[in-house]
Amino acid sequence: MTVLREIGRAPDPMAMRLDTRPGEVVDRETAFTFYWNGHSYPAYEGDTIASALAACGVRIFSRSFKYHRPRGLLTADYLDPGCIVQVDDEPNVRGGHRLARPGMTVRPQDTWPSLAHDVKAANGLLGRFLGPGFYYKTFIRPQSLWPTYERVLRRFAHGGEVPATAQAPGGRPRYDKRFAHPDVLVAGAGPAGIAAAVAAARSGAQVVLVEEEHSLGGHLRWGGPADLTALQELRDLVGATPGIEVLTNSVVLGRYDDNWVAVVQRGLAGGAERLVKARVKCLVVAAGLLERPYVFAGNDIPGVMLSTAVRRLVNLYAVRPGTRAVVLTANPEGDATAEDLTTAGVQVVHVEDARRGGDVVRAFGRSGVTAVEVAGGRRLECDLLVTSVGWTAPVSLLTMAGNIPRYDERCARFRPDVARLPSGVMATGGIVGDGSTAELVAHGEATGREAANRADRLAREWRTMAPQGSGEGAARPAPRPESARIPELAPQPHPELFRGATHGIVDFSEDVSSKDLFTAVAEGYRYVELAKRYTTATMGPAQGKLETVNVVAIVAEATGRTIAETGTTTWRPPYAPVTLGALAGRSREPRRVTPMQPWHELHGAVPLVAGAWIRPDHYGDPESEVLAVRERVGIIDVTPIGKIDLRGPDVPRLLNLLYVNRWSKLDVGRVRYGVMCAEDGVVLDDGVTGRLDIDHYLMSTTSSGAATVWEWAERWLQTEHPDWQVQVTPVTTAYASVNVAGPRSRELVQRVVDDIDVSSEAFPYMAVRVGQVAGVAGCVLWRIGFTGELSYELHIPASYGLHLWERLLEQGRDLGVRPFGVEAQRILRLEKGHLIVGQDTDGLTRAFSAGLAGLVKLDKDDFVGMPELGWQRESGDDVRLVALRTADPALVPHEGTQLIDGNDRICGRITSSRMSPTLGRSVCLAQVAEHLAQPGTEVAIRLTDGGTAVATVSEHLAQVDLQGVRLRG
Amino acid sequence: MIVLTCPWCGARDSEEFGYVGELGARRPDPKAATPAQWRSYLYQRANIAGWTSERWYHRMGCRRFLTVERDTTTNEVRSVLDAGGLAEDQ
Amino acid sequence: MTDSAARAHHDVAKQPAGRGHPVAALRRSRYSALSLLRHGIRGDDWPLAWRTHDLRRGYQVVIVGGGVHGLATAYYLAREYGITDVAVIERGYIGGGGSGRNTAILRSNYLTPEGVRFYDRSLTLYSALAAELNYNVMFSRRGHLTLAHSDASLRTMRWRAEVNKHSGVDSEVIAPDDVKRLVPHLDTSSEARYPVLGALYHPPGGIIRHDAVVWGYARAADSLGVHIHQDTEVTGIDVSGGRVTGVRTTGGDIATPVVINCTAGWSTTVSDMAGVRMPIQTFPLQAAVTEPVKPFLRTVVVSGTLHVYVSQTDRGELVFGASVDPFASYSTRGSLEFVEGLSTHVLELMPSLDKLRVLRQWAGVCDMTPDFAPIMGATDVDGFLVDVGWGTYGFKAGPVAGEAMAQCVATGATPELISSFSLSRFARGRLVAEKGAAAVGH
Amino acid sequence: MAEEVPIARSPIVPADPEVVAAGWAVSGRRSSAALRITDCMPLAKVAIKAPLGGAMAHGLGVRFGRSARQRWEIGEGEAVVLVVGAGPGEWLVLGPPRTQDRLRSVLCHTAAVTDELVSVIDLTHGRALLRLTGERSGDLLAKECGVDLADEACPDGAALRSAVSGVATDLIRDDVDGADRAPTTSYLLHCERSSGQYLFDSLLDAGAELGVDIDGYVPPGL
Repeated sequence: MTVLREIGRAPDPMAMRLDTRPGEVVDRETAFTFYWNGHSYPAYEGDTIASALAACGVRIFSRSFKYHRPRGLLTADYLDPGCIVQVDDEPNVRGGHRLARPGMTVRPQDTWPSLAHDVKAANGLLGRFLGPGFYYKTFIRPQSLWPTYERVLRRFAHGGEVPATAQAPGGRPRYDKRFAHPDVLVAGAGPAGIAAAVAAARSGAQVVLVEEEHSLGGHLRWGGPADLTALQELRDLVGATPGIEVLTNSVVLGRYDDNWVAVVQRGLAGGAERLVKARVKCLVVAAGLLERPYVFAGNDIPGVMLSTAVRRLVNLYAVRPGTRAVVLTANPEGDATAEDLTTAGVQVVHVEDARRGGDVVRAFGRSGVTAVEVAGGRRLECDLLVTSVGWTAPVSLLTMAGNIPRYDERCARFRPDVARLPSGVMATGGIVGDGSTAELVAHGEATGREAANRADRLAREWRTMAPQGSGEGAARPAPRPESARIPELAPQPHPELFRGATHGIVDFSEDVSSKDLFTAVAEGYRYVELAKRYTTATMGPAQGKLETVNVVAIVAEATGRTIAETGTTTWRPPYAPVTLGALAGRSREPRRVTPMQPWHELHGAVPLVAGAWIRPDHYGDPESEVLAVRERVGIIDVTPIGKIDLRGPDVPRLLNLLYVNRWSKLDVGRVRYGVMCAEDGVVLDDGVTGRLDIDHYLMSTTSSGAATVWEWAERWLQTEHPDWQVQVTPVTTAYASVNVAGPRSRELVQRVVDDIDVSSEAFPYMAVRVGQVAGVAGCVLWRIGFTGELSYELHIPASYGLHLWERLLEQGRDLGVRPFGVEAQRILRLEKGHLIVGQDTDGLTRAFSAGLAGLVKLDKDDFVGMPELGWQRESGDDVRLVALRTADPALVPHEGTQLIDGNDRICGRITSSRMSPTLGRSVCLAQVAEHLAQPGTEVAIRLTDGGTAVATVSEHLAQVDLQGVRLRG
Repeated sequence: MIVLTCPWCGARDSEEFGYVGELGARRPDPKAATPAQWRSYLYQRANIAGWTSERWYHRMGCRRFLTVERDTTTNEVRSVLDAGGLAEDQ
Repeated sequence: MTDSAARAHHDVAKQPAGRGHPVAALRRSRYSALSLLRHGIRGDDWPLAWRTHDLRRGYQVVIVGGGVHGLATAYYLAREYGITDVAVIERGYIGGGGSGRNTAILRSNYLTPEGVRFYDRSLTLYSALAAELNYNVMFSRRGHLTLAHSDASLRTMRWRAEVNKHSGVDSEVIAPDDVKRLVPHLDTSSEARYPVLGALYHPPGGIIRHDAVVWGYARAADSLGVHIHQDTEVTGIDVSGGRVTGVRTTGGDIATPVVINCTAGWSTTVSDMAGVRMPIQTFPLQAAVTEPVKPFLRTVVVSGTLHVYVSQTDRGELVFGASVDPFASYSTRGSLEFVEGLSTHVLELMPSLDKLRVLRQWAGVCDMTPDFAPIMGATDVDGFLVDVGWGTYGFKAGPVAGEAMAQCVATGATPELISSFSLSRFARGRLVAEKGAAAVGH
Repeated sequence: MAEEVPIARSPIVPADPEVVAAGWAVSGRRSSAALRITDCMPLAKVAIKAPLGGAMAHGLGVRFGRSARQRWEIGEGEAVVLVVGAGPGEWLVLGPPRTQDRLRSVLCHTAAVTDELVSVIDLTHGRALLRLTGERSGDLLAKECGVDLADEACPDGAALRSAVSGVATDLIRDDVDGADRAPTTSYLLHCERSSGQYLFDSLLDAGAELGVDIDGYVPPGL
């Protein structure tokens, strides 16, 4: 089809390139080629993809979303909806902004030769039926067909393609982040923005000046000689003023609560992007003005452009946008455009002046404008139609600060309510009002000075609060006096032009027409938000910057309300689309390892990710690790176990408060197992606590609970009992911890301790000793038995952890010592019937449901969760933790499988299950309904394959060493 | 990211802190409390849209529990005090 | 039969019963390919999807909140029980709250039997909704994957799968290879910081066009005689002698014996007007959407560990959601830390998406209850019913909640389906066990 | 069977060449880069908790948010220590390698004469300690820490605790003499031990574009 042929057409090298223009940004000394749609095209350094292609006469860059109409340049900048392309593996690149690079491969995104016929049809017929929400009205019956319809709809999805696999790290752009604390951040480097930055810096402020485009100066860049002179002066000022950090090709993404401002720096070396997170003391928004498209029949035909697009192409890139032009102008910029065209050798066949009632009724043509009908029915042949019908103030950063813009019919645009801005946010430049360059600069300077003052006041406030000031040097010079009032920047009168006499496209990326909006209103979607959602106007990649005001105006027209009554729509961050990569930055996931990790890695440990901790799950054969412990001796690295140092006379009160059991009488040298519950009686954590000295205790917690329990203790002490004499210090990783378990563990420990008698008499079960181990003083040993075996937990100053580990293996070689991992430990404790908080308990499991009845001391004065546990004991109906014995000893039901009662109702679940190498049969823990918890009760397990198996509730949770002989041996 | 002006550390990003919750009713006497009283203490919340007193914890900083006055409709913070009444000059 | 429900029943029973006939009522504006063609050719306008009315001085039932819950309740009251003297009071525009801000994911793979039963009913209603309402809500059953990155979460997945299967809901735990087959862009390598150990696969899950659900219910309810009042805010609820007597709004006062609180985010404020206290805290829930790209992601992908869920719309955009904000707030301004965390986690899962751009972020407000389950049915004030506390899962339940609340009002009895969601459960210490899932295996 | 005190190991694997200094396995690498990072693990680290405004607090003479070098009598001989006001009622004393036992006993004696509740805990092996030196160290930290470290806000001697790369870290501004004896910006970073390697790697990665280089440890390093 013609359109595709045109896109595929071989380049006509720089046919539309003009002779050197005074303000051009292209470097004619540096030429190169790149690829567009499979063909090689020339470009100059400084060209955007769009300008380089336009210079070669390319007029069509994409196809529209719904009707697949050909689309050309509209704004020739980042916002251009007609020039969104695929660059290499990057989708949705803005061709009007992205600089052309040697060898880059650029492809159109939405031209589907394979769909040529659909496309043709869509262009010709379908349009009338694809009205707003047409999909809500059809594909309803038969429902069975909807998935098929849906697949067709999905093929219409607009946009580029993402690769299935990430680039090799080398080729992958590097993403980075940094924090910044500028006094003043200026968003937008037009004349007012530059003036504000310079004035603020001269007042002593640290300033960041952010410009979305590749160079400073805003609209001055494509202006006349006077503008270019002013531009040079302003740029020199920036260069000459210390304290200004300039970020170009960077955009302020959003202003969040408390002036938390996000800026993304694009196009750094190697395509890198950096997110700057700035706590800005005063934000100055100088976003300028955006030119607004005009709505009329044919307003999306290639060759219909905004005046700013034409001036960019002609003056910045020296590109002739057409040969015969008609200009619709309502303001001086439009007039200037006509002059620019003439100087560029474009024949301006007619200038239609909207200030004198001129108008454009419709444009003719398909793949390009061929003629225009103006007011009065005159038809003019042309290949370029320029519109200059008004401006939109990009107020989104201000609305993010809670400001509500007001419609001002005098200048036909929404303006920020500057009087109501928070003190940390100011605005200057076109977004506020109109004026000569001198007036804009004056307004910017005054704003910049005031911004510096406000920043200074906040800085003083914060400095006085921060404790780390040295007292001396930190003092700043005395506060500056209030700056002179900021001059008025009055908006110039401008005719209200939104839609002409005919219907045309309102949202170019979504293919939404003014007719669609009228229809939506007629169907009852009368609120702008509803009309937007129903038609999807403003939902596309242009984020509504070009079309929102036209949408509001047209909904107003359709509902017979005024624009002010109709109101505007919410602006949401980000201000510009931003890559997931830039938002993610360098991947940064905290990772914790024990002192023995190097050994584990060397010896084939299979890693287990447990929160931030990386631990050995096993060393290849967990079952034999289990047997080694049961029959000989094993060692496990349990460093992650939480350890908290508690000191002070009131420690027992704290323990009595946090634990459900009693702590008043714990002798020095003894340890005790304890369980903590929350105020709702739900089990929170467990562990042993030992008394090392009169007022000195060491508490242990679960690995995952270490931080929680520390905060829990601090919380009760700080907020409920600030009078208690207790000091809490977390010492989890001050010690490397090794559990030595198994019948021969005493022998092994004996060989490494230097000054501790480990005989059963001197060091009984549930005792703690402090002494020297493997040449290292200050070690803590306690004799406990999570595994159910005789075992000692050795805590050694962490820098010697690896040394101890290696000593144990070497000293225990003849004893058959073996390292074991978390998996073996899980099996061992399960054989012994010891629960794991968070696995055998859940978010509703209270102490009496976890087999802890014997522990709970309801006669204490108080402890956390006491009342709920009291009531739980009375109310009989709850769940209980039991050990289950499957009829088939070989059956290991999955953890999480459900227990079923006689009425096929769920009555419990398996919480832990493993094949026991020790018993040669499966062992399970389960939560069952209380009435089924009696030993000997038979329960049915609903297996994952749907089958059922029978199991019996055991007498004890433990299946190994019921009397605990091994423990106490 | 809002700013909490910690009485100990100065102005810091809220990311450094842990939010504990609104300051509800005081803890009833565990020996005397009826189930209704206790569960109201456990579960009922004023959930005010506006100025609220709440508990925060400066996890990455001074590790003190703090009493914060915040407007839940704007996230504006009015005051931040040490929950235990601790102060440098005591 | 509870007092307030009985009261409500007594008052509505006076109504001539007899089921409404939406199909007949809708004939004048029936949607179909044919009518689309007809309108296309004639180029004439479609009739109003719903009308605007003057506020009456009295209604039999006043529903506060014009979201999917409120509108569905109104629709089923009219459709199932012929109760049409109903007003839906909406502060802004319909669907402007949680209904228009959620990520439109549907699933029924919950943890507790009561949860599964409840959401499964909702899914059933959703799948027939387009025909029922004669409005294509574009329910797309594409399957729902919940990834497990640790043995603990794998255990929870198994737990959920088994409870689901027992309730006849299609869920199973699948292996990393099968996950990779379903989502080729996913990094299932063992080098991943959060390796994929498996996933809970729930084929019936999917996504839907949330606005369409709201508009479809509004249009159908309107055609049955329900009044929808937008731009009208409830300012007070009159209670005397422990009974609801009326509602005050910015549009005028209404006398009514029955008020149903169907709001989200602001439900405490509305309940406070009736003097009913709630165990609720309001948290923002944020979401974001990317620029459209060609379809590459069919299923809905969720990672609990990484607090992220992802789906791709038919338009090609990726829609991202996460868990609620770290602190309570009524503010619906998005935060930067949200999109940062989100992006980090999305790229942990699908590293090749790094050049995809976030287009828009937004936030809604959610009513979080202590046990991650809703609060439905009667309260201590006669005639004041609640359908609140929907946390982050309210949209999924819209149809079934509407059906159940309508039954509550019309029959005066609390349906068994929602009996475990009563407000009184907190005073009784009988919380719903969905909390179990949230608290196990992190 | 008592034995020799073994070699102590830092949580951070020493960059080649590995040498032994003051009983520690450390990196013998030498760098003259403008921005350097050093693992200072061998330094003695003693944590103190004592009542605010009490005698012990007064004796230490450093308030929260500041640090100061002091010359202490410890058993036989003197030592230059860095006393850090690490938190409210919380101090950290950094001393030369192998002084932790003497520092602890000195502090315990002082505590004994006050009748206050004082915790003195040797955390020499329980924490990781890094030093980042160079004019651009602030720029590097600005990538990983959200606190304003400008000279005005965080002058030499300042001490604060915040998140660095997401890890709770004590940051101490402790400038050192540069080549020409002019003070060079330097920070000590002190965090929980098991996150040490991660923090070290994270700073290396963040500093790559600033040319950060590993410099080995040379006693006393304080």
